[in-house]
This record gives sequence, structure tokens and C-alpha cells, in this order.
Amino acid sequence: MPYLSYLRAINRALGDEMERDPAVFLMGEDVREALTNTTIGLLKRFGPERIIETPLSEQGFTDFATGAALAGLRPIVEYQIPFLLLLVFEQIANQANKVSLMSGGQARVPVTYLLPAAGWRPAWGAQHSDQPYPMFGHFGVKTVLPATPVDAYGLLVTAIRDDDPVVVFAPIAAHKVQENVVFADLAPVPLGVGRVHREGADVTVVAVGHCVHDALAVAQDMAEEISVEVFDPRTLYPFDWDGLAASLEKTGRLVVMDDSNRFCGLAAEVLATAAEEMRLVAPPRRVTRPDSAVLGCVPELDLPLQPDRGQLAVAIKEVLKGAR
Amino acid sequence: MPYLSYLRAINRALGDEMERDPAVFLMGEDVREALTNTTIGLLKRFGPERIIETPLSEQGFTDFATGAALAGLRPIVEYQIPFLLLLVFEQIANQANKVSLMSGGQARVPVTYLLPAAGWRPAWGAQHSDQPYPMFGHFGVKTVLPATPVDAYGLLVTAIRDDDPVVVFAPIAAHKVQENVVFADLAPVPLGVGRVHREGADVTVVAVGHCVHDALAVAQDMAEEISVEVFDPRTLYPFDWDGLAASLEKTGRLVVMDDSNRFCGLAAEVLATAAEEMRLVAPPRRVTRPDSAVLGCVPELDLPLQPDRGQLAVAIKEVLKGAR
Amino acid sequence: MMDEQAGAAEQAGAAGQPESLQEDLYRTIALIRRFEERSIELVRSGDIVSGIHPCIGQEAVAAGIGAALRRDDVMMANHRGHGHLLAKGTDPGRLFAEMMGRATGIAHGRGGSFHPSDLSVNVYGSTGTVGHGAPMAAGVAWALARSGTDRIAISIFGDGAVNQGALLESFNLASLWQVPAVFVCENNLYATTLPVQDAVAGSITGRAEAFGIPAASHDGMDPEVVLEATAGAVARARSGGGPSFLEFKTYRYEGHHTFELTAGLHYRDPEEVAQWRSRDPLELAGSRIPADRRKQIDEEVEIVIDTASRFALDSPRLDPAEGLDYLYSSGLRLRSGVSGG
Amino acid sequence: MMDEQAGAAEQAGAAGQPESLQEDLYRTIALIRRFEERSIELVRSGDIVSGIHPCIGQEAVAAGIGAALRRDDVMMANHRGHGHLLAKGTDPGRLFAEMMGRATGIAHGRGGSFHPSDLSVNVYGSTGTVGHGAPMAAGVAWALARSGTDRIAISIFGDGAVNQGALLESFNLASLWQVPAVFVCENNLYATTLPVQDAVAGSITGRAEAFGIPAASHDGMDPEVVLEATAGAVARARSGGGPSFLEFKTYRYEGHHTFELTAGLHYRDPEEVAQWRSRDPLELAGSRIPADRRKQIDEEVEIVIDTASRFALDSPRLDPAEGLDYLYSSGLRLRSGVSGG
Ligand SMILES: Cc1ncc(C[n+]2csc(CCOP(=O)(O)OP(=O)(O)O)c2C)c(N)n1
Ligand SMILES: Cc1ncc(C[n+]2csc(CCOP(=O)(O)OP(=O)(O)O)c2C)c(N)n1
Ligand SMILES: [Mg+2]
Ligand SMILES: [Mg+2]
Repeated sequence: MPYLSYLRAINRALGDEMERDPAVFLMGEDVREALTNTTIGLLKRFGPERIIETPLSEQGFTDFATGAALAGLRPIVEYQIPFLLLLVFEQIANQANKVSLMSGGQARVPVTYLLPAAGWRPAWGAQHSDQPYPMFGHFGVKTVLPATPVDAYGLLVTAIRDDDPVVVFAPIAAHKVQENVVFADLAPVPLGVGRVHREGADVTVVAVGHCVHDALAVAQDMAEEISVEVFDPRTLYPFDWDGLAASLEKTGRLVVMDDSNRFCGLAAEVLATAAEEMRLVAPPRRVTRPDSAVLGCVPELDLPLQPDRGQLAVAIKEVLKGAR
Repeated sequence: MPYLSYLRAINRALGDEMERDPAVFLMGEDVREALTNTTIGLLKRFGPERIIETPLSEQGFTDFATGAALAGLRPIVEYQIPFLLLLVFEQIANQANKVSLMSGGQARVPVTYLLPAAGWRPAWGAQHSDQPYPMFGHFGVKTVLPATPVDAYGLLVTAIRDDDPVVVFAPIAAHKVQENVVFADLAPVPLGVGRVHREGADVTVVAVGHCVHDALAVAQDMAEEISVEVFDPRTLYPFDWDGLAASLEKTGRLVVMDDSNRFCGLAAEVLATAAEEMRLVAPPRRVTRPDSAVLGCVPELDLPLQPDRGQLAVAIKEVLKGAR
Repeated sequence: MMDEQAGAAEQAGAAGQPESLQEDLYRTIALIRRFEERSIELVRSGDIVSGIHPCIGQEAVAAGIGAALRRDDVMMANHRGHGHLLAKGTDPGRLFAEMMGRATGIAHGRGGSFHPSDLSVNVYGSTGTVGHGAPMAAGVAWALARSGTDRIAISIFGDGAVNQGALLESFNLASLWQVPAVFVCENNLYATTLPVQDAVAGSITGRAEAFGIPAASHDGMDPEVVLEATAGAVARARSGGGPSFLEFKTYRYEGHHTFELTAGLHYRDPEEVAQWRSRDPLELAGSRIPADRRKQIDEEVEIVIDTASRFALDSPRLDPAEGLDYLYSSGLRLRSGVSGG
Repeated sequence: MMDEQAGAAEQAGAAGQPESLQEDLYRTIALIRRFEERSIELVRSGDIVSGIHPCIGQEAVAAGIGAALRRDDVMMANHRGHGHLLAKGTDPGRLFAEMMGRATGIAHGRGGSFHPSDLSVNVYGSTGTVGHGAPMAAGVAWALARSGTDRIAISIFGDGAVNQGALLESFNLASLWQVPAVFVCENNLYATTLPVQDAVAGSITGRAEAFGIPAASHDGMDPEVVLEATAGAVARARSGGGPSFLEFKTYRYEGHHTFELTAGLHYRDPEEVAQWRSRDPLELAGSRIPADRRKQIDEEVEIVIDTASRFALDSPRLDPAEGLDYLYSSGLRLRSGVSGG
């Protein structure tokens, strides 16, 4: 079976959907040269009418995509760097995502926002290292964060076909992930449906993006002593609460590993909802970046600020000790 | 004793600080005409060199303020509408707030961002009704949300004197609040220090902004049956965790009332931290807007989407019933 | 083009007899004028809760544009957009209902007065983010051209919008890709209380020219001037000639928003208002048609407005349980704000 | 002005003898060239983890600007900013150390190669958000003028930045308020892989002119041309004449970022690169001074670069415990990412 890498999966999903639906097109910076590797071969296949090279006018072309969507097309907008999603946050959260409501259902904006390089890149500095997904969830913009190539393919395909705006985050730290696949088996993955990567009975570890692989490694290491269930929501908003509840029914213990900042981050929402509505026999734990960490230019400073396997193992043990 | 209204308190704080420190100036839209009432009389007092009327170039003048701050001034930037803070989020969170770090402490950006009209205004529509403060906390931008005129005065003064960027949210629903004050007693309120508005033994209600007054009213109504402690963090980031822990040590029961969206909102962080680290004898509860609610143009549709006293009373009773 | 145009004329229920262009323009202006005057009454009576941004005084711009467009052309209006929609052919009753938040509103009350859209006449929206309708219109125009039609997109915005970065970025994109778009600036000399001379360095038309977009400034109080200028820009766009920019000098008689009825602001001189009122587009257009026709049109418009406002006032209110409808095209349901809810 | 200027000359350790303008410019260009070449070696060796955006080929712009500024003038540089800082007088050793993330770096390693700042020579920063240094510079300039000094602010950005809304907004603000700012566009024909002709409709200088800012385009490969043009704009700003805009046509010989050493992109023709290399500013400036002086300066520069890189390589690494230092001027401490931490 052939190997599928994470970015190849994205590239394949883009190609398949553009093939399937002539209304789909992609715009972004340096997409002709496929600087982020997502658009390799697509200019040749689909031409400059569907692979649109844009000037550095992120706000302008984000609104432009909204307009093209209003006119019936299905734009995919690529952003090179996480902070660019902050630069266009108003255009996505306050404009594109509110069109359906403001038009009373007359209009829809099926735009996919693709961030192929989310998170820290060694030494690229304070302005190139964020994971700005919680704010999209807070504003109700559909948001996915695939952990594997197969999910990256399936979630991106679904995002493109969805009639609402969807943001797709591809963590840099997951780019190295490869999977053995039968291409024919690649299929859409529904939004809002999580995935239990590993069954367990003692504790539920909710992990997103590249953290899923850390969680699986830790679960494996601890397999002797502890039975860890690894749950990947895959979609951040809407979140698969039923999937989480089912897991906690079994384990009653929760650890969330997430690479966004701690304060009002994704892990906060998971803990809050679990504490309100689900079975918890011990205090839950987060393993995240510090409250408002800014990763910078120096790996030896930045690595300790990112959630790692050691911290996760400690948190799991603490949660197992804990009781109410 | 004279009455001080909420907006008058802001107006007074601006005037006092501009009087005290010539480096302080204010810029924004329609500030000469004091459209939001915050700048009444200030143009006359301080002249057009310190009350700067700006074109509709929010990104430009937000960066402009960063530059003025780098050159030693203390800008106050006013935004008329909540969504304008989304439009400039990148300039505040990714630029101004990262200058101290990126310069290794060489430079500082003492800018105050003032939103005198946060939240819903009857029928002003989907794009004029948000409470975008959780995202600032997530990115570590200092954020305050005063509930009373005295706190509005004190927190705004502190924000202006602070050497880091600070966002000041003034909820529309709190504008009607008035207080009996001795002007001489008005003083700075430190960041990160909450306030117990009402002592109680059975349950801790954390409320922010105008919700504080709803919480106090409900606490009063329930006084016969239940002893409710009302805790107002006042600063959202950095949050007064010690104050919250002290209250929960007493009560062990928590309800959070907050007007931002539920998913990854402020209440999520409060519940998560309490669940992780503090004394909870029963499942906590949130009373917030729905996950990704968008308030719109029709009061009869929008009012039920905002946290109210009835919901709070029910949540308090549930939390008292609950046990672990 | 005229025969194809979908101005307010038909909508306004002309008794069917062929109407002259002048009569047509007068009818649209009268309809907008009376619609806005009635709206202000409905604000005063509390039926329109949001208040409105009245376009009284600016009707000639909407009327001229409406007469220059085909119904299948796309419009992005703005916050002062009632006139834009009416001129494009929106039903006055459903627009009143929209502003009152009634179930029969164009957008079921979800757009309100501030950002209405009416896809039945191809008004794709009115974003509340000043200036951002321009990049959206550029995207619409690009998509229309790509689909091989000769439809065009028009974006209408105020003088305050010309200093908004996204709008300036869109001029570059529109010119770079030669999209069939027409950008219209209604320069009414103020952005809320900010006089245009305190906001605009250089010139308004120069902003478009800098990006290679042909631009011109015209009198916005004369509907025929507006129509001619707009028709030219539309023809250029339709024939693949790319985008154009038009500035129309006009004036709003009322406050920025009806809150000014009580706010008591002093940013403009009553003299100035009086001067502009003396060039009233309603009078100008009225003076160009026979007195009897004018009287007849006035009566017809009065009936349209009465019928429309009654329709709206009699329309059912919305069911409070529907507050979260339409948020998602896919019909996603939200969790309530209270646990277990 | 020259006597007051704080170019790389002094920094570069000229033996003190009065240096001619040509020698001064050549020294700065040589210093930047060798600094960048050494930096690329340090990227290859893994000592500079981030990689860099080399400015090799564009040194004449930095050198000319540096010679036109006073030390107390303020500069906002950009991501391709090593040359800007060196020309402003930044110590090469501390800049190398910054890029290597060492404790002795200008910003204690927190700015790195991508957004360094050096307040000791009044480089207030280099934001990673392309184009946004312009509005910041406008704000700096406004504040400087307000404080009654004759200091000015300069913002340097690339051709890619001229389509960024915030930059265009800042042209309006700067012109409206007549701030003492100089806006410099280093047009090196590409924004990463995007050719300027595929990005810019209209013209680059026209963008500034549209807002009433005098603008001109000049050869950016000749340091004397750059110096003269910049000195004129600086003099205008200093004397209260308001902002100016300068476009310098230049070219980067290397890739956009050192990742191109391995990426293998094909967006430009080797012919084109060769052509521009034939107008090498180092050669041009070198040809204008006596051969022996050139040789002497080259040797001195070599010593400066060797000393500087050794200083950086010998500097202590940062303590991993300090990862959250400097986040707040007020010294606020953060909660760790793990409970109880
Ligand atoms: C980007 C943005 N800034 C500010 C506002 C608040 N606001 C709404 S309308 C308006 C004035 C707009 O003036 P103009 O564009 O001239 O249109 P006019 O109201 O004169 O028709 C302002 C400042 C907004 N909605 N969006
Ligand atoms: C607003 C913004 N958009 C995109 C990027 C990613 N990016 C960094 S540098 C660059 C190219 C800039 O080109 P130019 O302005 O011409 O400067 P040059 O690199 O040619 O010196 C891009 C696209 C960014 N940092 N900021
Ligand atoms: Mg106006
Ligand atoms: Mg360039």
C-alpha cells in the first residue's frame, strides 16, 4: 500500500474536489509555486483561472472570496502564516460567517479557509507561531484540525463541500505524519464526529492535531500500568460532545492535551463542559501552552512552552491519583 | 453625595489622566463630537492635538497608536463598535502586545484600547452585538470589564498608566448604572484583583460586567433560602485566581454568569480552572450566551439569547442540589 | 438597456402605461423619499427599534443607478441602503417588514435596516463593515465574468469608506483582474460627524486612478447625470472593459442616524443644509415632468407607501424560539447558554 | 548632516581618519554584503536556526538611507532588515548574536532575524506583518513632531507591502496630518515568488500620490542616488514639509529566504538575475574609490565580520527557564500550561 503524507493528503483533497466540482477554486499567496506544498501540480492541472495568485491583500481577498461564494463559487483561501487569520478574523467571523443569518437564509458562503502551517516553526519568531483556532470556535466558525493524513483528506473534502465557512488548520508538527492507505478508500469525514484512536478504561485523553500522536505514544508507554483512551474530536466546532460523554461514562477521568494557549483555549471548553455535564470522578487536567505564551526565536526557550509527552504522562498519573 | 454614571466615570478618568500626564492623548471616530459620550468636554479642555479625530482607518490608526507609544506617548484608542476590535485584532494581539517580547524588553507599548459600547444594542443587527473579550485573554492582552462607575474610573486610570497594551470593555448594559460617590475618593483599581460584591456561604457566583448587577439582584431575591457570594474578577486577564479560590474554599459551589458566547468563552476558563485546581463539591454551571450565538435585529429573538436572572436563579438551585 | 431595467417603477405599481425616463426617475425618487419619511415616523412610533440611516437628499443617486442596472446585475449596498434596494426593485412592504423585524421581511427580520439583502433582485448584501462591500463586489464580478455572463456587480459606499484598507485593496484586485465592477462613492460630505476634508488627503477619485481604474466625479443631485455616468460605467464593465469608479456629490438632509433626532450634534452648519435642500432632487426631477403626471405619481406612491407600511405593521412578529435559525446554511443547532439546555 | 550621520562607518571601526562619502558608502555596502554572506554560512552550519531573508544585491538602498539619516532619526525596518539595521549603526556582533538567539543579542534573542529592533540606534522594530511598519512610522513621526524635535521617522518596506490596506491607510493619515515621515519602497520586483507586475495595478508611486504625498522612483543600485533622494525627503520632513515616498528599484540576488537554497523554485529567470548582478552596488561603489582604499576597507570589514561572528558564537545561550521573560513590560508572570504548574 502506498504511503500518504499529511500535506500530500491535502494536495490530493484539493485536486479531487477541483476535479469533481468546477465551482471550486483556490486563491492565496505563492500558490502557483506551491510554496506550502498544498498546491503542487494544481496550476498545471487546472490553470490560472482556478489557482489564483494573490497580492498581499489578505483582507481584500478574503472579502473577495465571500463575494465569489455569494455568486455561487466555492473558494478555498490559503493563508501562509497563522497570524494572517488574525488579520482577516473580522472578515471571516463577523462577515462571511454571519451572511446566512443576516440574509435570513437567502444567501450562503461556502468558503474554505486553509492554514497549511499552524503553530510553531523553529525560530521563526513571535509572530509566526500561534495556534489561533479557539477564537474561531468561540465565534461559531466551523473549525477542523486533522491529526492524520486520512482525516486531513476527509475533513478538507467535507469542508469544501459544506455550505458554510469552514477553517481548516494543518499543524506543522503533524506534517511529518505518514499513513499507509488505499487511495480508493479515502472518503469524506463528517464534521462534528470525533474518533477514538485507542480504546481505554482508566482515563480519557482528549488530544487535537499533532498532540494526538503524542497521546498515542504516551498511552502505549503506559499500557502496562494504565489503560488510556485517546479521543480526537477532529472538529473543534461543532464539537462531538456525545463522543466525549461516552468516553467519560467509561473512564470518569479526563486529561486534555492541546497546543493552543491555556486561557480560554480549546482545553478550557472541554474541561468546562465535562465538569458541567459529564461523569468525572477526579479533577480533570489540561496540558497546553502557558496562559498567553508567545513562542519566539529560540528553540531551547520555545520547546518547554509546548505541551509534551512528559507533561501528559504526569497529568495522567495525577488524574488517576485524584478523587472527589 | 453626587451621582456618578458609568460613562461619566469614563469621561472623568480620561480627563483626569490627560490632565495629569501630557503624554496621554485620545484618538478615534467622532470623538470631537463625543458620539459615545466618553469625550464630552475634552476637545475644549485639551484641544485637537490631544483629541484626535480619525478617518475610518481602524487598522491604520491602531498601528499608528503603536508607533506613537513607541515614541513615548500614551495613546488611548476608542472604537465605536465591538466588531472593530475584530478588525484590528491582529494589530493589537500580534503586533502591539508582542513588542515588549520581540524587543527583549527594549520597547514598550502603553496603549489603552477603549470600547465604550460592548455587547448588544437593541436591533442594531448581527454585526453590532458581540462581546469579543475572551479572545484578548486567550492571546494574553490585558483586559478589563468594569461593572460599576467607580471600577470603570479606577480600572481605566490603571489601564492608561500601565506600560502594556490594555483593552477596556464598557458593556452597554452597564451604562445605566449610577453610584453615589465622593469624587475625591475615586482611585486607581489594580489589574488582576477581583472584588467580592456580596459575601455568601453556599455558592459562589462569578459575574462580569453588567451581569454583576443581575447576580446581586438574584442573590438578594434568594437571600432567604440561599447565601450567595458574588465575585467580580473585574480584570479578565490576568485573572484573580486567588480571589476565586478563596471564595470556593468557603462555598465549594460555582456558577459563572457571562455575556460572551459559551464555547471557549470566559466562563469556560473559570470552570476549567476551578475544576482543575479548586474546591468543588458539585458540578459547576455556566449562564452565558449560546455557543456561537449572534444577536440580531429583533429584541424578542435576542433577549432570550442573553444570560438573565431567571437562568441564573435556576443554575444556582441546580448547583446546590448537585453533589459529587 | 432601459427596457430591461428593473427600477422601482414597475414595483411602484405604475398603472402600466409606458412611462418616460423622467417620470420613471421621479417615481423612484418620490418612492424613496416617502419611504424614508414614513420610516422615520415608524422609528418615532417605536415600530422600527433600530432607528435608521435616512438617505433623504441622496435619492437621485439610487434612482440613477437603479435605472442603469439590469435586474440580474448584482448590487452590494451599504448601511444607508433603503434607497439602493428600492431602486433595485425591492418590495417596499417587505423592506418595511424587515426593518420592523417581522416574519414577512425580505430576510425574515435578520438583516434589519442596517444590513439588508434581497436576492430576489440581486442585492447580495449590505455589510456593516464600512467599505468591505467593495471587495465583495469585486469577487462577485470576477465570478460573474468567469461564468461567461455579461452581468456586472456594483458596490455603493460613502465617503467614509474610501479610507478603509480593504476597499483600497479591492481597487487593486479589481483592476489587476479587470473584473466587471462599478464602484460608486456617495460623497455626502460627512462620515457620521467627520467632514470629508478632515478625512481625505489627496482626492477620492485619485484613490481609484492610482490603481488604474478610470474615475470621475459627478453631481449626485441630478438623477439624469447619475444615470448617464452609471450607464457608461456599466456598459464598460459589461463589454469586458473592466472596473470603473464614480463619485457622486450629494448630501443627506437628516442626521447620520435617527439618534441625531435627540442627540443634538453640531458638526454642520444649518446654512449648509439649507443650501443643499435648495437643490432637492425631488424638485429637480419633478420639474422635468408634466404637473399632472407628477401629481398622479405622487398619489400612486402614497398608495404604495400606505399599503406597504400597513402590510408590514399587520405582519406577524417572529417566534422567540426561532432566535437561532438561519445561523448556518447547513442547519447546525447550537448548545444553549445554560448547561443541560 | 553628514557629520551627524550614524552610518555603519564608525561602527565598522574605521581607523578614525576622515573618510570620503564614497568610501563611507562603500564600507557600509561591503559590511552588509559580508554580513549577509557570513549569515548564510551560519544558516548552513545550523547556528542560525530561522534561516534569513538575505538582502544581498539591495545593499545600496540601506547604505544610502543610512547615510541620509541622523542617529536620532527613527527607523522601522522589515523582515529583510539586516542591512537596514547595520546601516543605521547596529553592532554586527550583537545582530549576529540576535539571529543566533544568544543572550548578547540586541533583543536578547527575542526578535531574531525576522523582526529585530535596536533602540540604541533608534530602530524601533521590524514587524512581521508586511506593510504595517508604515502606519507605525507615521505614528512615531507624529509623536516626534508633537514633541517639538526635528527628528523624523522612516519606514522601509518591499513592493509586496504596497497592496496591504493598513499601509495605504497610513499614507492618508501621514498626509492628512503632515507628519515628518519618509516611506521607502524597496522594489526588488518580487514578493516571495510573486512578480510585481502580477501584483500591482496602476503604479507604486501613484499609490502615495493619490493621498497627496510627493513620490518618485529611483535607481536603487546606486548608493549615491539613494542618498541624494533620501536626503531630500528627509530634509523636507525635518523642515515641516510633511511626508514623502521613495521607490528604489533594486534586486535580491539570493532567494526570498534561505529555504530557497533547497526549495528549488522557478519563479525567475537566471538571465534576469545575471543581468542585475552585472549592476552590483558593491562593484559600483568600489569603482568610485581608490583601489588601495577599497582593499583597506575590505580588510577592515573582514576583521569586523570575523570579530562579530566570533563574538556571537562565543556568547552564552539562553536559559530555558527564561522563556516567558519580557512578555510584559510590567513583568506579569504567566500560569504554566499544566495545572498546578
Ligand atoms: C469599518 C467601520 N468603521 C466604523 C464604523 C461605524 N460607522 C458606521 S457608518 C459610519 C459613517 C460612514 O460614513 P460614510 O461612509 O460617508 O457613509 P454615510 O453614512 O455618510 O452614508 C461609521 C463611522 C463601521 N460600521 N465600520
Ligand atoms: C501581511 C502579510 N502577508 C504575508 C506575509 C508572508 N510574507 C512574508 S515576506 C513576504 C513577501 C514580501 O515581499 P516584499 O514586500 O516585496 O518584500 P521582499 O521580501 O521582496 O523584500 C510574504 C508574502 C506576511 N508576513 N505578512
Ligand atoms: Mg458620508
Ligand atoms: Mg519584493
